[in-house]
Amino acid sequence: MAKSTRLSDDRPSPRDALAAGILPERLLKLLYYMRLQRAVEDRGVKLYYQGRIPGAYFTGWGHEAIAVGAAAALGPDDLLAPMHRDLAAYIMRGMTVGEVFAQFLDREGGPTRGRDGNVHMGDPRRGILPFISHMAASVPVAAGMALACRQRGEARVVLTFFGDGATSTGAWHEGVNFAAVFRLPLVLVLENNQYAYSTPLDHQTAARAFVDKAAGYGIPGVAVDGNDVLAVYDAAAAAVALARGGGGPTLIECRTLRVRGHSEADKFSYVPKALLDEWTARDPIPHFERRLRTAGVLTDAIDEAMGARIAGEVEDGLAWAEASPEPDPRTVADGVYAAE
Amino acid sequence: MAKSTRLSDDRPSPRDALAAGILPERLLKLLYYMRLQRAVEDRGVKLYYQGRIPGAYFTGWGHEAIAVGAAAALGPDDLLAPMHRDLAAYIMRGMTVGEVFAQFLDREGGPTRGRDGNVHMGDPRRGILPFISHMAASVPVAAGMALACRQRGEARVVLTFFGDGATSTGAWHEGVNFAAVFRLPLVLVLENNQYAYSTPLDHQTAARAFVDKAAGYGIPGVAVDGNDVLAVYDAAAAAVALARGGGGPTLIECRTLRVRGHSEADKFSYVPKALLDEWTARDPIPHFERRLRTAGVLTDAIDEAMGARIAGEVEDGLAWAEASPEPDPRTVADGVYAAE
Amino acid sequence: MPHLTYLEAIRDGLREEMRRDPRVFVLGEDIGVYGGAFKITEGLLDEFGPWRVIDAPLAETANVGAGIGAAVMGMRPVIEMQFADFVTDAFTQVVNMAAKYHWRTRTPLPLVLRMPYGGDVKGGPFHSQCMEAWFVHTPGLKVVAPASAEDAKGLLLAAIRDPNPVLYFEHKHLYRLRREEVPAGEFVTPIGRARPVREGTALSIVSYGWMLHKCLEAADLAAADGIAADVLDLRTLAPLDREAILGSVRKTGKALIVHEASRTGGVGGEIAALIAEEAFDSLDGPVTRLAGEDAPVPHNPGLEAAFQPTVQEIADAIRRLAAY
Amino acid sequence: MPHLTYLEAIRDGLREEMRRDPRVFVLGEDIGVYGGAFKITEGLLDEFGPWRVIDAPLAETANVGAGIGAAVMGMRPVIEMQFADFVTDAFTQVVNMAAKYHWRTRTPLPLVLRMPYGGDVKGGPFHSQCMEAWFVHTPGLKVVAPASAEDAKGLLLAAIRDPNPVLYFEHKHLYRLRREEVPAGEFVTPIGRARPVREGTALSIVSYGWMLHKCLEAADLAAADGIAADVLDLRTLAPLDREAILGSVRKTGKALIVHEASRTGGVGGEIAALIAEEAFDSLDGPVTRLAGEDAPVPHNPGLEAAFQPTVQEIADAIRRLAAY
Ligand SMILES: Cc1ncc(C[n+]2csc(CCOP(=O)(O)OP(=O)(O)O)c2C)c(N)n1
Ligand SMILES: Cc1ncc(C[n+]2csc(CCOP(=O)(O)OP(=O)(O)O)c2C)c(N)n1
Ligand SMILES: [Mg+2]
Ligand SMILES: [Mg+2]
Repeated sequence: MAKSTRLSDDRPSPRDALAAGILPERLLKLLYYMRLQRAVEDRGVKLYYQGRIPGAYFTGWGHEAIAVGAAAALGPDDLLAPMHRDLAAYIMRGMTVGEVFAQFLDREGGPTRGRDGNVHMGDPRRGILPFISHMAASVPVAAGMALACRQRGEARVVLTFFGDGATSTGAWHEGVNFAAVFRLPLVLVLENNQYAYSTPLDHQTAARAFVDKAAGYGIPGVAVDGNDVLAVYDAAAAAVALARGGGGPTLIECRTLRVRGHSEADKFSYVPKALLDEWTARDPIPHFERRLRTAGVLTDAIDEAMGARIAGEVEDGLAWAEASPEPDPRTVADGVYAAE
Repeated sequence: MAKSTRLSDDRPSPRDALAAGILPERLLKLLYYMRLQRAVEDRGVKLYYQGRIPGAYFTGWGHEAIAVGAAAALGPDDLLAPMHRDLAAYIMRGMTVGEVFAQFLDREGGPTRGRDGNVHMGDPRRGILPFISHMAASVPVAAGMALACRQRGEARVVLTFFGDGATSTGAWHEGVNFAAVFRLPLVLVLENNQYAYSTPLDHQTAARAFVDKAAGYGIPGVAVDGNDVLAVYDAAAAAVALARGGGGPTLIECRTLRVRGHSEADKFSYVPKALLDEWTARDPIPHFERRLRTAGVLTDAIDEAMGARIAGEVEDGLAWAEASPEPDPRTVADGVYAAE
Repeated sequence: MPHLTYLEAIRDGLREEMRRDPRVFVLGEDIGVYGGAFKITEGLLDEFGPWRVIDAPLAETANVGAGIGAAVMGMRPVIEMQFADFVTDAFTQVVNMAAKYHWRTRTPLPLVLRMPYGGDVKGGPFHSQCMEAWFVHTPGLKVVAPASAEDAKGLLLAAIRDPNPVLYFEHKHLYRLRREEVPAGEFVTPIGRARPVREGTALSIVSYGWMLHKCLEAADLAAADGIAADVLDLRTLAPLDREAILGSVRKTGKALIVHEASRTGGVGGEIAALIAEEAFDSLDGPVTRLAGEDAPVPHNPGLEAAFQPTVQEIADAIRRLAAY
Repeated sequence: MPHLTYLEAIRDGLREEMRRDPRVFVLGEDIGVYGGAFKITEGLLDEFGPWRVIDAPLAETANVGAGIGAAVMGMRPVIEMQFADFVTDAFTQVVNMAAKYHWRTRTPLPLVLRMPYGGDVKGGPFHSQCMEAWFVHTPGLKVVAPASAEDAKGLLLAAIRDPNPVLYFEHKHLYRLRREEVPAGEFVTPIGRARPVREGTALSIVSYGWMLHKCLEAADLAAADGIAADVLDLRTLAPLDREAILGSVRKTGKALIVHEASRTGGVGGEIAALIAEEAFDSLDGPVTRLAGEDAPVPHNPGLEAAFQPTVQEIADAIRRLAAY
């Protein structure tokens, strides 16, 4: 498959964004959530190396622009079916930093109450579908959530994330096709980070680009720079509007690179150094910060205040999680069935 | 989905076919196999209504040009992974008419020896993969057969058939993608008969046409008139040549209509009369006969001789099958494992 | 009371629940315009329209997944497998997504999978399977298998109203077997409760689905020899009605378990193990199983007849065990 | 004899078979360049090249299906599931395409599925499952589950050489547990034969995989109280070694069956049923099962420790049963 093109030319400038009606406060909110995901996951990495996180640990390092740009396009009643690299999207949909850390630490305070680990979480009460490990298994379920909205005549939209590897699964194909056939309000966001664990794109597909799959389902497809939060936002906002208006699903291919290991246990020596350097240099956070400064939206004062606020939220969240109890082993067999 | 376009203009004339090196004998062989499938299935229908065929009965009425045109493009060592509407392909690859009737009658002489029924058959010894009921489950297996050819450096090609409904399954997607990624020698023949049981195309896909799926896998796709045996042959021959040369899979969409019920138990009242009349009028057999007569290839004498030969083969085959014993009930638990 | 076939009782139950509760809808292949491969959903499209009677693509993972997603949103989906055999194409959705959903989230997942299963339809190895044991071994799923028209309706209503994923195994052989009196209107057969069909003290016969009918015929033959069997229709396979099974065996001291599914690893093993552990002191004879062969289901009618336990084989087993 | 871990024994077996037989190849996700999620196939790509060590797409149906197709052509594929849990994405290929293939065609299907299974890796509900019972209930499949490094190699060689589809359940907890003496070069552990690990007359303990090791520890504790248990390592779950199981129980009169998989519908049920039917006259006590909870496998370490039978629980069960 052709290496992701950088698309740098057609990136909307912050001025376009402002013109597009994105106010400074909203631009700063995007930056805030990107930095918050990075800070929470950075703290998580430290906890992991301190041996305090049971099992595997995954980050969305470099994916923040995708998570934030896409989730920012959702309305208050919309729904999310996330995956394992879009932590900010969970938080933007209402999950607290404390709950996230409680999940990492397998505590009762986490959304799965210690039953499942790391980013394998969700919260139906907040409209966040808990994803399971089986890649793309959420896609047909997200289609079903959109079906329910359509059946009840609710103008709600479901947005789901998945990886490049996930597109090879039958679940992905069946879910996308189902949503397309019934023109369901579903937005399909591909986090193309060029690897599935150690597997490069050319072992995942022979297609020129993943967007080329859209026509096979009769839906629109668009490719954007996944390190450009505004490009992702623009594409997602258009797709959400189309879906809400009854126009059916859109496939959005967001191109980035997984700049850390698949999990923290993975030393990812299989990723070419040059590729890694190229994308590390394009880290979506400083990149967006530079643009906001150029546009006069971000100042030193705002920057410091934001950093301080995030640092506080991370420490408070972790403290909350640490105060949350370990699950009681005697409850191991509880909750298998819902009581009538 | 857009109704299949007739493509009548770009049909190669018999003269083209002759020019393309298809000799009269070969053209007549194509006609012979199309008529043989029709005759065998016609006899099967009679047996079915006489209550002599246990279970369901399926025909490939109207599909004969697809089965014959595609299978005719294969070389002696090539391999086949068929489905339930391409009986002629089984016979062209070496299954006898007697074995086919024995399968219909659940006799020991059938390829599954009465274990499975109707067209759920195959014969690995002759390079015919036995398909299972689960639609498209053969596609990844056919990819694996092509993989083995590639691993051993054999210049063999695998050709597989599947329906429009089958393209909605995860198995189809995963199998096609696998073959595309490894550029395996696999030819993918879609029998688009506009229905999956009672389900019309617009409940199966929102794509403009199934060929539009090819680009999503990075493989070539072509649509042909499935009622034109030469059009199917030309497309299949090109795909076989490409695959044999290491060019990987091709998707060939053959457009036709299922002009009978899904099975003989289905009265198919859901198919619009006009559509049915349109395609019944385009029956691939008389259509091809007319063209061969115009080209002076088919004469009354040849026609009669062919009819007589086929009638004889059908009756002899049925007699052979009737002489084949019923399976011994005491063997019900035999053959579950292969002996070491 | 109306006289209905098992098949009509299912349709009746679907229609009544869809009228009663706007959240209930059906989705599957060929179930709308065509009315379903077995015509069970006939008439529903006209009454409820295309968003409550959904003709789905040929894609079991999509169809079950869509049902799960709708259930997540508070709908009450009833997803039809055209044949139970095809659930293997949706296995991840059933055993991983649906089964573990409440345990992970503590929120309900009200989903019903209609599973037309079993033999005697000349369907061969891919249209006749009994795979209930796979799901009985999957925590978080409920599994029911009615043997009568009344329970076909009562268990369907119970399944639709249950906040958990329920696999509803409807036996194809029973669809049109006969007409029975089925109460009109709403009634529920409680999930998890077995039905004592016949009182006896000589031995306990535990069965479900089609085989229950064979067991009753066999019990008649044995009764002619003065052997009075206690016959239990399990009706629910997960969770099992342990008390009913153990109570009967403690009374009779002997147990014969009969099912159509292949013997090895079948539900009968779990039931026998339960008895051998919890009712050991009451046992006066070997815990006996009769079941389908450890082979795929053959297409040839003669072979298939040999595949399943016959009335004669069951009667012989009853006599042997009673005489033990 | 070389000292190898269970994991090294698997790698050793793969390498030797690939050297011996050019038809043998491995296919799976991340098994080539990366050497596999557990590094079992490390080094094989360099030695055998990309057409015999195939880095496959993220697609279990494609990968298992491709293995079946290659086996149809006479190759000897070994397909790795990155975790056994993901086999549910390939379920149709395993239970319908592969399992029924020989029965329908009378031609062999030499296929091995490597299934890294079981708990104690802090993997939670989707990286810890024990689903062997699903496959034991599927006629046409063989199922093996080595507990020792020697059997890990011996059963792998047997599986690769077997003309049938074999599910090879390799327990993740055992991968690096310890080093054992493993014979160098070719040797085969026959499929279908259990291993008597310890002689005793007080009761029979039947187990496999990780739990076998817990049973041996528990048997040591009980031995201190003068209770001599007969311990059987099943090694093969399908086909079961009926003679070994029945022989041991006829000798001891008591049976304790222990596995990690959820209790209800697990392989233990089949074994208990076999004993309760075929060795009934020899039984001096209830056929007892200890197994995992009827719940998904929890991620939290404290919860997971409570999920599986502990050495203490096994020892208590041994004492109770011995005293019965
Ligand atoms: C069905 C399935 N097979 C295998 C795995 C093991 N696995 C976990 S993540 C992963 C790679 C996922 O790649 P991708 O979809 O590109 O997402 P990414 O991690 O790159 O964001 C694999 C193979 C899985 N989770 N599910
Ligand atoms: C996985 C699966 N689901 C459902 C069925 C039931 N079924 C048998 S044939 C069929 C329609 C197949 O349609 P298509 O693929 O277009 O082939 P056609 O019969 O039209 O040639 C269906 C739904 C099946 N065989 N397999
Ligand atoms: Mg990726
Ligand atoms: Mg069709």
